[in-house]
Amino acid sequence: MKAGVVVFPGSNCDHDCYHVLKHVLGMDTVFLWHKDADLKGVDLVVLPGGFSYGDYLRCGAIAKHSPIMQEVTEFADKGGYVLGICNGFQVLTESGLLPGALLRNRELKFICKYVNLRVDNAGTAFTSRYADGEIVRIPIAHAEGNYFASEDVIKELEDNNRVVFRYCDEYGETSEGSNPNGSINGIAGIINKSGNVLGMMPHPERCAEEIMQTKDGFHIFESLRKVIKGVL
Amino acid sequence: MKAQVFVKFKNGVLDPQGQTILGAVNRMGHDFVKDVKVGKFFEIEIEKCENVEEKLKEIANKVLANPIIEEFRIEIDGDN
Amino acid sequence: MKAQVFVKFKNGVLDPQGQTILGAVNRMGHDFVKDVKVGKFFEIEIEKCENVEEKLKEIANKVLANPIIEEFRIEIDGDN
Amino acid sequence: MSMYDTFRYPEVTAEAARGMGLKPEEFEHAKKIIGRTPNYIELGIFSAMWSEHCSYKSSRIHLAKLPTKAPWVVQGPGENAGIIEVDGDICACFKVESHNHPSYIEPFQGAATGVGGIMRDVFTMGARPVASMNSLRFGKIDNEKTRSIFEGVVAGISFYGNCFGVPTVGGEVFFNDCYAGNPLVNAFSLGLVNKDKIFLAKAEGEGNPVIYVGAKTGRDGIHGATMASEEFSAESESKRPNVQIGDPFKEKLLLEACLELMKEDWVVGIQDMGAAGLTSSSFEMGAQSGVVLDLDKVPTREKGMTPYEIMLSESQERMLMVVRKGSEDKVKAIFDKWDLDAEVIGHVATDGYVRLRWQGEEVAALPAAPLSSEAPKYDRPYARGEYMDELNKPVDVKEPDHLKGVLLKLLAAPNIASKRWVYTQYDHMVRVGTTVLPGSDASVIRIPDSKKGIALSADCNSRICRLDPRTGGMAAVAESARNVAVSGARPRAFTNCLNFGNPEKADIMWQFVEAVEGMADAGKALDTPVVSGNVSLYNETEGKGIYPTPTIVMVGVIDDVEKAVTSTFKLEGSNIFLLGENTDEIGGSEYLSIIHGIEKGTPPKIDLAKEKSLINLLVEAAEKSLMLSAHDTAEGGLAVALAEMCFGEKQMGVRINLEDDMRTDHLLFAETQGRVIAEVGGLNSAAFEKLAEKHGVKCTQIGTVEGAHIVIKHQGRTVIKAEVQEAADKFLNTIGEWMK
Ligand SMILES: Nc1ncnc2c1ncn2[C@@H]1O[C@H](COP(=O)(O)OP(=O)(O)O)[C@@H](O)[C@H]1O
Ligand SMILES: [Mg+2]
Repeated sequence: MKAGVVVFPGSNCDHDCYHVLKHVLGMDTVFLWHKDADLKGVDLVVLPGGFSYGDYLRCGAIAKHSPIMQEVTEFADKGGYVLGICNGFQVLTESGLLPGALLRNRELKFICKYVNLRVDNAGTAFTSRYADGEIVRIPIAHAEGNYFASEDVIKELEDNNRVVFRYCDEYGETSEGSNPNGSINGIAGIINKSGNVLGMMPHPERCAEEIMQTKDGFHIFESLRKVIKGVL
Repeated sequence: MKAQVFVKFKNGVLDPQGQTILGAVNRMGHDFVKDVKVGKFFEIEIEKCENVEEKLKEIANKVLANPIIEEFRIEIDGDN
Repeated sequence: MKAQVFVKFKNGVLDPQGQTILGAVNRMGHDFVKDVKVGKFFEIEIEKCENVEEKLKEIANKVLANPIIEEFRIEIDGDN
Repeated sequence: MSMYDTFRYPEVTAEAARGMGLKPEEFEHAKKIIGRTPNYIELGIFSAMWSEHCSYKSSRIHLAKLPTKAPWVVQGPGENAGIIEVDGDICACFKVESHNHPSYIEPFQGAATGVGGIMRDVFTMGARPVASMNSLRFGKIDNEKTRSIFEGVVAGISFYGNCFGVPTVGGEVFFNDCYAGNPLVNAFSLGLVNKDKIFLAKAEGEGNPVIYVGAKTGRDGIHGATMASEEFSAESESKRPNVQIGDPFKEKLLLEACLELMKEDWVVGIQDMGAAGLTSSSFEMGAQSGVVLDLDKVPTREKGMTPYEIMLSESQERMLMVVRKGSEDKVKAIFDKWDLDAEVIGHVATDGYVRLRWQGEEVAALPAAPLSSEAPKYDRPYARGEYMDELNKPVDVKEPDHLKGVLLKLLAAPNIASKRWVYTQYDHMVRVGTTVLPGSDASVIRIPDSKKGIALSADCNSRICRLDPRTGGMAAVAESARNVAVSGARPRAFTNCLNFGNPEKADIMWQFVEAVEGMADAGKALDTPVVSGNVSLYNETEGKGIYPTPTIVMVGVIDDVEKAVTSTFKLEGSNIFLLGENTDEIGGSEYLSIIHGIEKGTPPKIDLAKEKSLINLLVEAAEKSLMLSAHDTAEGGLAVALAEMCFGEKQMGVRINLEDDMRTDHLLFAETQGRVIAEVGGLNSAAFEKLAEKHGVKCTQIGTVEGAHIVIKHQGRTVIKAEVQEAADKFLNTIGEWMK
């Protein structure tokens, strides 16, 4: 099995994702250059965090037009696993692989800190190593993570259990106070209909090792490794 | 030749920046201001060519605005 | 009553956003676009009162624009 | 008409020279060096190169007193940044630099471009930046203008650093009225580089091309270096020069492209364009062999720019490099991959001259080396201000009855309160290297492919510096070293940013000399040389100078990064030890300032030998994993330090018994140097005490971690009992509340 991390100009969590996939999980991992229309035969594509094109227009707006994204879209349509983290999530919504959009944080400021997340769907390929309702601590680092979608889209997401992560307090309750950015229903991560494309604002790669404040992000990568191994 | 594209949030999309500015302006004592909405505009310099409007629409739709949350308006300067 | 304030960089001030968008649009094959400058605009809803223009100027100078690097233009809708 | 004449420059006279900041005798000296009157372009170059900012003319002879050598120092002061060894061939490259004046004019962009500038200094040397810090000084937070500057500066740093993708792992913020008209923004960057991959600014090999890369040149910040060398006046605020706009995205591309290029062996020398732009970079590079530049080939952003403007522009995100002849196309291909333009704008010469041409015709020519080596150098008169006697008079205040209230007030004092409102706006975790996050005494980052880590702390208490600049200079070094050691790392070297007022005033110059000498003594005693730094003078607005502010950023190395120690309590029931001694030295404290409104007295003395023993003890105790947590006492003294330790992820209480024979308020709030509070588990306590004894450090058990209150008894009497939750709220939220 093989993982690929896309590098857009301005990506800055690309090396972090590469490090975790390759050195922590021991996966065969490659970088995928945005100008190349070539996925190098990977089984998992990670769209990393950062500021593609400086986020100068809208986050992810320019990146979606790169040659690699054509390939990623085809790959996703065929059922390939795609994980978008932070800016990667924004690229996924901009490209239409996931619904909705990410607006500026309610307080208009960049926020970098650990938050509590509730795993609301542990039945996905990305979350099988968690339990439903489990509370995990994973950091966020964004200025535009305020998830927005029209009412019917939100309803569809909720009805079909497609909200995978939600901001919550230490007891697992969602509330105004535990919602760092104003996202509708405290949404922190969602999955597509067919369950192979996940976008999330928090950064699991920042807490996937013993030395970090938590190791709670590790299980996303571990879940994926299990699933992909099973496929092959 | 010049064109301008104006992009703003659709109705119903929350605009926290506008609300923050409204608050600041009111606190300055300007009660006559009742609402503020924030948008972006792009001043574009273009070479004269065919279907300028079509092409700009495409650029606006695909790049400058996100149709899920934003709407846009194009103005093309008549001169030149 | 409505007003609009348009804010953009003064001439000669670097506009990294505009340059980045220009590059992207060109790389997408739209060579007819020669330059892009990015600005903000504010749609302001106001109650009719005296010296509206004066007051808006003050607001633009203090809140909406950074006069050191930006310039602005005010449009007040005649209607209502 | 010659090409030069087409630009219609004004005539060069002593008057014109003065207008650009050159003194009459400096202008005469310039004429002597080149044997004729410089033309207008050349005059601009002299003025920039000989500005205080670029030439260090008032500070050079004193900076020479600082220790700069140690076996682990690879590159001392003089290059873009200093370099020390951290693990075998892996080196750390770092520097701090001021961006005070630009940040006052336009806080957001000024701070942003300050961050960009210091990062370029680091990656110019071949190092990948891995951590940033900043040291900020503002007026009082209850002032609206101050808050807007503070807000803008933090947003600017956040904008640039976050986008660029380097974690901002720590820093300091200090509020005092003296900075109201002259805030300080000092930015620090640290990068990692392999010893055999270090690049320097040099142009060698006749005919090797000089390549310009990065952003186009505009009319930004022309004469910024000269501006940084003048006092502020109402006039300069209205004369606002073109503000530079930061483009972190372009700089990120520049970084990746440069590092990719540096893997090859085509680069001969490389230099970023910082203060005085193309002028200082070309003269630095050309110092040995000289260079010829075709200025009309420099990519410009605006029409009609002339050689003078091109040479003096301070547009950001630009680099100059000399590469091997024949590698031009390969170099361009790498920049092209990153969507950057690279332009050949000249070549290396042999005659030691920098020659500037326009459409092939020479328009200026100056000998490169003499402009630096013969730059003015002043031994300015210095004398202790007469007002010092009054300032240092012993302070006598009435002891308040309600010490809990004092503690809570101090915890909410902006200089003491948590700076999390600041650092949550910075991405401090990107690069997955930050293992001790901001909020502790030092931040710690791990080093890829190594077991080791780097600990960093930025410090300066300018109130102490004002009352006693020599002690203040020492204290800045000692405190930053202590912060690093408390985290378990051995302090190795530091970089400094010397922010002072107008050096032409004897009392200010005295502050400078005293502070530098104090810093030098501390550096020698603690075995921590200075490897890089920056001087920012003329920090005055309308004649009112700032407090002397010699900021230090200390860099330490911890052998096993997993053994780093943080500053908040971990375990109910563990023992609390005080290392060092309490003394009755209340002068210059935050307590006097906040509670009594007095900034006077004699600040606590420093015993450098004891500081050294304390550091040795802390490093060894961490190595042996004896401490659960540790925190030094600083602003607010013992009581504040103890309270801060209660405010961890999980809040914990503490019970303390103090027996010292002195006034309770002095005991609790004096900022006596050389003290650390350590939390040690019961099983390790005997070993810890023994280790302290071995190092000759006084070690007293003063209490235990216990309950949900901060309880402090003095000679049997309970003097403070505060709920941890209540105290934590004050500490954590005050700044955020102000900034709402
Ligand atoms: N400007 C800043 N940027 C980032 N972190 C900061 C800043 N100012 C303070 N901090 C962080 O807040 C914590 C407390 O700072 P400070 O009170 O200066 O500590 P100390 O007294 O130990 O030197 C440190 O971890 C520091 O890194
Ligand atoms: Mg400390």
